[in-house]
Amino acid sequence: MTFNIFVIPFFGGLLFLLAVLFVRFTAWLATLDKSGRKKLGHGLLNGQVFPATWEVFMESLLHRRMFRQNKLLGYMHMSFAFGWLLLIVLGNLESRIYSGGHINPPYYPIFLKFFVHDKRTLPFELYTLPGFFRFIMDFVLLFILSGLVLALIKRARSKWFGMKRTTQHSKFDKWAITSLWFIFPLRLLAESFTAGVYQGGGFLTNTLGTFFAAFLPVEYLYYPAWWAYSTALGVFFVTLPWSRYMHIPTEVLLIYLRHFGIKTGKKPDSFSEIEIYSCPRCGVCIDVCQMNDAHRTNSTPAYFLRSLRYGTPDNDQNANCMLCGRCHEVCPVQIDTLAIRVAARYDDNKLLAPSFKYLDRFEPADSAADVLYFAGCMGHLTPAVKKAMLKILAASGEKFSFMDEDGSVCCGRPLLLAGLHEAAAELIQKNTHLIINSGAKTFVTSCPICYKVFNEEYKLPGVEVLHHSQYLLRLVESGKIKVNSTGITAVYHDPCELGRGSKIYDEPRTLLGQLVTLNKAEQERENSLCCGGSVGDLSMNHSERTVIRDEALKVLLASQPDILVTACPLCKKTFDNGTEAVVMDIAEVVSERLQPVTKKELVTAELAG
Amino acid sequence: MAGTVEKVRFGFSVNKDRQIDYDANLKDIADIVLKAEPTINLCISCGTCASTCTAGQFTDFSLRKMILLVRRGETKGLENEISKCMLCGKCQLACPRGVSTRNLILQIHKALKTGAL
Amino acid sequence: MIGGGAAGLEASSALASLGFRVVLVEKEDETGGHIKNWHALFPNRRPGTEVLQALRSKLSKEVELFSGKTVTEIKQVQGRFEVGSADGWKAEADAVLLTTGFSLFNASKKEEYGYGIYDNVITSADLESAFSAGKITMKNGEQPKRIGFVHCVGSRDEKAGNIYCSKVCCVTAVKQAIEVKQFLPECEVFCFYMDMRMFGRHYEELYKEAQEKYYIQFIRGRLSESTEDHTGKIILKVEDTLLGKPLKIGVDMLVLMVGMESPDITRKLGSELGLLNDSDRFLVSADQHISANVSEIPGLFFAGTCTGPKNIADTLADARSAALAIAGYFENNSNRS
Amino acid sequence: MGKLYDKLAEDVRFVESLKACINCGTCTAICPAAEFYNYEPRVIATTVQSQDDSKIEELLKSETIWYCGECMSCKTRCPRGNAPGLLIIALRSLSQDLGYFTASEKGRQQLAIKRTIGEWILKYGYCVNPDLLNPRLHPEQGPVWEWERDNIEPVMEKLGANYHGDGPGALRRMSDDDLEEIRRIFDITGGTERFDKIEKFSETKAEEMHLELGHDIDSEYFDYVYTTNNSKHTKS
Amino acid sequence: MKHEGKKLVWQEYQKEIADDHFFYARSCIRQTFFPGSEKVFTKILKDELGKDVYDSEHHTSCTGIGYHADAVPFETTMTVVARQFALMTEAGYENYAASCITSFGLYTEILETWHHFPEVEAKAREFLFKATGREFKIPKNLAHASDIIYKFRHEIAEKAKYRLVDKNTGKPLRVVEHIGCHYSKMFPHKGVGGAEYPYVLTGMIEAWGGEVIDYPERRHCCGFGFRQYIVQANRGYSIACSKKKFDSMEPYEPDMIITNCPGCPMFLDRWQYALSEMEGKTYGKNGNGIPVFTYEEVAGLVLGYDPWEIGLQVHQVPAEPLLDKIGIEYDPGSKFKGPNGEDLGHPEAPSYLKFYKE
Repeated sequence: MTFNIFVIPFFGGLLFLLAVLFVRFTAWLATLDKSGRKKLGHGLLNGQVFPATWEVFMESLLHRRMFRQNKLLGYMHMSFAFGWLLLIVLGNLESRIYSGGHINPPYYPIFLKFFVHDKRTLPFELYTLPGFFRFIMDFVLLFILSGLVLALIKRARSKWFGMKRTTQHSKFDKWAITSLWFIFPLRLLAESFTAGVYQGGGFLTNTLGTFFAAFLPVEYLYYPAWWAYSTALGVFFVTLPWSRYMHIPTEVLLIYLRHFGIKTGKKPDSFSEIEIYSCPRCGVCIDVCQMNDAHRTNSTPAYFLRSLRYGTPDNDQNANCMLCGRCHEVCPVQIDTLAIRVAARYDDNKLLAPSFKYLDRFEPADSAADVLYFAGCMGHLTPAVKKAMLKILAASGEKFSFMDEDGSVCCGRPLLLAGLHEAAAELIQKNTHLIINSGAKTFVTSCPICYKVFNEEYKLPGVEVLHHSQYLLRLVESGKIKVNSTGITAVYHDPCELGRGSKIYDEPRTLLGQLVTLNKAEQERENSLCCGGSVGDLSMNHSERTVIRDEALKVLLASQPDILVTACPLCKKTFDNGTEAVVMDIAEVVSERLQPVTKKELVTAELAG
Repeated sequence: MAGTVEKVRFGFSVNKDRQIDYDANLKDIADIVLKAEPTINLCISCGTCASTCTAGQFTDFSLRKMILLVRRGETKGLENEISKCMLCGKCQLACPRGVSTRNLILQIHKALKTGAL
Repeated sequence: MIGGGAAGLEASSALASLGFRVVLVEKEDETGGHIKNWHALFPNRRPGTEVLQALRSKLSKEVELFSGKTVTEIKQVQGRFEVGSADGWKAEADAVLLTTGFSLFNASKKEEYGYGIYDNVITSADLESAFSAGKITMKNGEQPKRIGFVHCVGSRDEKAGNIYCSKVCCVTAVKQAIEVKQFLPECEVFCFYMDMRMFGRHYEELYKEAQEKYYIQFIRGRLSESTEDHTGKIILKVEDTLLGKPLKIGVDMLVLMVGMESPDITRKLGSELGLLNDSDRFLVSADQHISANVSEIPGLFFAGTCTGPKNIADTLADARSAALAIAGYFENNSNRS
Repeated sequence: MGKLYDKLAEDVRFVESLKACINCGTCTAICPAAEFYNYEPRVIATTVQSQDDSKIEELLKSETIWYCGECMSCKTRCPRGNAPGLLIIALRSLSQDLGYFTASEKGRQQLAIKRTIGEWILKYGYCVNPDLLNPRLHPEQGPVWEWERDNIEPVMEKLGANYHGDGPGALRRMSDDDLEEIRRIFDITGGTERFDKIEKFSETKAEEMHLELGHDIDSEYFDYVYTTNNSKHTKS
Repeated sequence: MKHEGKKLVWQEYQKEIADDHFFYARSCIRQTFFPGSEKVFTKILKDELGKDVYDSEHHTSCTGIGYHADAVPFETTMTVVARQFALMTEAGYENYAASCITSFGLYTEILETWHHFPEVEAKAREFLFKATGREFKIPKNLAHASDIIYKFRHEIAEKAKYRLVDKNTGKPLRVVEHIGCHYSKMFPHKGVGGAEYPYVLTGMIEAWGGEVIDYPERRHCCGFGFRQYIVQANRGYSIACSKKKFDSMEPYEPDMIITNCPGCPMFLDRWQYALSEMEGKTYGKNGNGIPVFTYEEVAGLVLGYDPWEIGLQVHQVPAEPLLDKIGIEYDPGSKFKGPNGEDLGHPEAPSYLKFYKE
């Protein structure tokens, strides 16, 4: 026999789920914007599929990133995802032994032990094929159940998993997770009871079967158990699309699209929606988010995404994020919440129309310089940085000019971060015009915020955009300037926009290495903390920012360095107000250690360069 | 408009009054902004924002005045003014009273756009 | 001691504790001076009576108190002082401490503000009594929906004859503005100031609290004139100097922050003793830095606001330093003889 | 301290009008001109107080100093006993002495004032006279005034004026001796010099603007200064 | 409003006003627009009160308008004023009575200046002597004509035929008093009642039965502003000032406006006409304006003089409604007639403002 009424909850649920997924996915793909659709077609053809598939295996099943973050969590998720897959695949193979190879209905392998009572082999006959399967199926089930135990512990004692906070569940989540938890224990019971009646099953189910049979009327219990098992599966499938577990299928789609180079656009779009649905709300982002320091947990990525997912957008959640990118670093799904956050702000602010017509009148004196120095707004707010750079540039003998000597035109990034793209475009156009007209080949800025936007959003053919930390290193390496080292110790703070934002971690350290003794900070590079000054945040008030700043300072000054070095005027200014310790920009350190360059050295430098 | 008729006949028309008539002015914009960004209350009109302002280097844009005009209900022509802000955030760092100036500007701008409705 | 206000009380108890015989004369029936009429004190809004009790309780039996005696004459007879009041009371002393304090500026002198002419124009002192009485109402018995506070009334004003700053009015205005808001949360409050002179500890914080917690609005501009419209509203004309525009605003009640003046009695006694008083009419110390409590006349000393506006803490400190000065004076005399 | 400031300081009215302004705005608050022109007496005081000659020169050439109506309401109120109104008089005198007044639209009007009020004093002994207030220049005077002018003699007789008559009384004809005395006073005290300066500097301006200056109130330039009003002076 | 409070202020500002023997100086604007008022002034003083008023044929304008329009230098004005004083001295008078507020303010300012800067006075004397060979004594008493009428307000009240009262209701008329800015704003102690609550007109109004209105813009200038009216391009300022006052007084439904300054009555009268033409707005009831008078005109009315003899017909805002309200007898027909009853036609009617003839 290959059918029994109890499979209907499972089978119905499965069909329902597949239908929903089909509708959703096609809707998403259909609403991709033009460039998105192009990339999709392109990606499908030129072999992007394979690396994507590999990532799906590594991430969706094995949860590699999750492992990196947290072994226990990784194992837990892997046991569920990978274990379940094995169960399905192996179950299929096993079923073929008995069905003589012809195609079975999809529920058949799932409930195999109900339909097939194998008496030909005894338990533990591992050398026979059926025996092997009996063993391995039980083993996989055990593997999953071990994950389940962890999951239950995590619910009760998330601290044991090194997690301070986990996300609250929505009502769909509650249904889904409860049914999920029941699925495998019920399968265990069903199979054990059955084994208890028919002496089938492997080392686990068989043993348990005989054990139960000793004191339970298993011949009456096993059938209801299968019903329960099927129902649990059914409930899980039906609730899944509205629960966080929708991330399981969506993440697969996400990984493929990401591999095809599709990104969240300037406005909320179907890709950002796919990302939103891919969030498992595992909560790793909550702990790393510094909003917790400011007691603004509701703005942390998981909750922000959840609001978007359930269509309860909250202006403050959109505005209240420093866009420091720490969440992106740890996200197992690699969701780009920054882009989503900015896109959400576009909606909030799309009515606003800043306009900078008045800049038309502004034309700088043309300069025949090779290097164009741009202090930026924040640079102007920290004259020490500006002065240091000008001193160094003068010493280097480079032909340079100070682009924003009498007033910056803002780089446009602050507007971008507020979702005001059209307005930003006006500034970008103006600055582009100024830079191209200057005829310079190298553009150096002191501000990472500027650097990022000049680097990514500006089209400056023939002009190399550098942050001063990169540029200064070059000057030293090319011998155009000479610095000497001193014994003083320093800690380097990675500015968000320079580090995580632009992946510049090493140049500043190499440069500082020649000037000071660098201490490591407990959290640095990808994990470095935001100073709290961020222009990305539009909501936090001064005192909240102060708390974040002070927490960051604690970490940075733990080793009591002689100086705290950063490469961002905004970080410098922010930290300066919060500590007695000496806070310096990398440029200041260089200019302090500047040594006169002899003619000879200069000539060799010329030859070298 | 009447003014031109008068001009033809008398050679002048009645000058408009510059005096702020606080009781007559609507405070709808102010009310919206006060709720959206309460730190506006902390302003002591010291002018630090205006003196450090990036847009202020090219125009006579002044957040200090902006705040006062909003509070007095003198919002005519203000939208045009506020749209000069580049949102660079220097003012926020400079402000001695910790006013969240960037959000304040966004909120004023928004209120001026939608406040009327 | 001539004057039983904060300074008189504090100096008396201090000198008594140093073992001197002290005679304290107060013109009113009870001691305490202006604090008596002050509902609450800045910056922490504690009741004035609290401080007053503390000061009175320090008075020991060594201090002979004569209240209800207005000193009208004082003269020197061979190094001693003879003090007498209108009702014939007399006393002799080896040293005299003037603690005659201050009098409040008569607001009706600022005619254009309409005190005593327009209903609902009151002074800061009137408001304090209103607080004590526990009700702030307009002439018609209704509660005001908008109140304006005018700083520098009779201070920093040559027309009113006082060029000096009375020092405490700014912080008093802020304190009273907050109290009004606590009393009538629905009431709008505006302060019209020239400069916010928050000189003391926790004063600036109070100012910030007024803005942050109580939404009190501060408009920089000196009131030019107030008038009454046909509805009885007070119409104020000021310049919003930070906007450079004239501003007209109606309020239901106008509070004038009256400043401190040197009282007539001080000037009368001063002239009898041939003391010079300054262009601001307050008494002149021998040296305003080094010996602020010492007069040109040996044995005559000053304490408190008779030498210029002070807040309570400064007044009390000044009184104690006067006590020391007097003790030192007797010390030297006994050494000489 | 600059030259212009020193010049101002020579004027007795300046001495009376400005003693260390504290920028309280009492003057602007009740200044009619501050209501109906883009004007703040307070700012005039601070500008002069800065003693910065370049700023003062700017002021002397500006429209601003010509907005005041000299009602002197400011004098009543200033807590420092200053009088921006008097300060304005001093500034206007200097602006005319130096010929800066023609740099501003409002300043240029001085010619119209000189050619009306100014000259009438010398012609009639009074600043105003019905013969001169013709409805062309004064449409706002209305129909009654027109009727009065048409019947000036009987009306004036009925109202007891000694119109164009000898001896005392309203609107009498001044004797030549009296007018001569007034003229001499003008010559000696600088009144005539002021008039000549106004004419001289206006002439230069008129040429620059290609307008004929003429000698009376029927010239292009007179008409221009008398009627021109760019909208920039007031709240738009 | 507490009347007592005002009384206290008034006591502060009592000024010395001569009792007799006045040297009378006419006003440029008043003799042009309100010659009747100057006539009434001398008539009341001479005929009603039997005072001695000297009306010199040689005196001139004080040049005040020229001075405040900045076309005439201070030195010139001072010397012309010195000449007026000289004429007074030569005529053997010591009490100077100015018909004009601008003059009164200017005389006061000059005397103050001379007091603080004697060298300036010396200079003026020197100039005067050079120019005219005349010398002068400083007046013993300087008064504005309204001060003098104020001083004798009760005498006038005694002789009065009418009172400022609604003859039907018996209620006092609601009167707006407008004081010329230069009367006491510069030197509060030189004006009766000071600068903030001048009593000079209030005193008359109260004495003659009226009730004074204190409205928010009471102290506001009428808007003459010298150059602001003289030059056509500036008149928008002038009319705006008057408008501000009308808008402020309107809710009080005033029956009349009384002024003590030459320009004010003319402007407050003419601007009501201009505003009605420009905006169709009239400030009185049913198309009427608020009639504006000089204090002499009002004195004349209560004394029962013929309205057309004292010059009410040359006001653009008709007085008839008020005359009827008080119950003054007058002949509507002779309003626009000549001195001997000859027909002089009549002015055209304005577009909005009510017009009375016959």
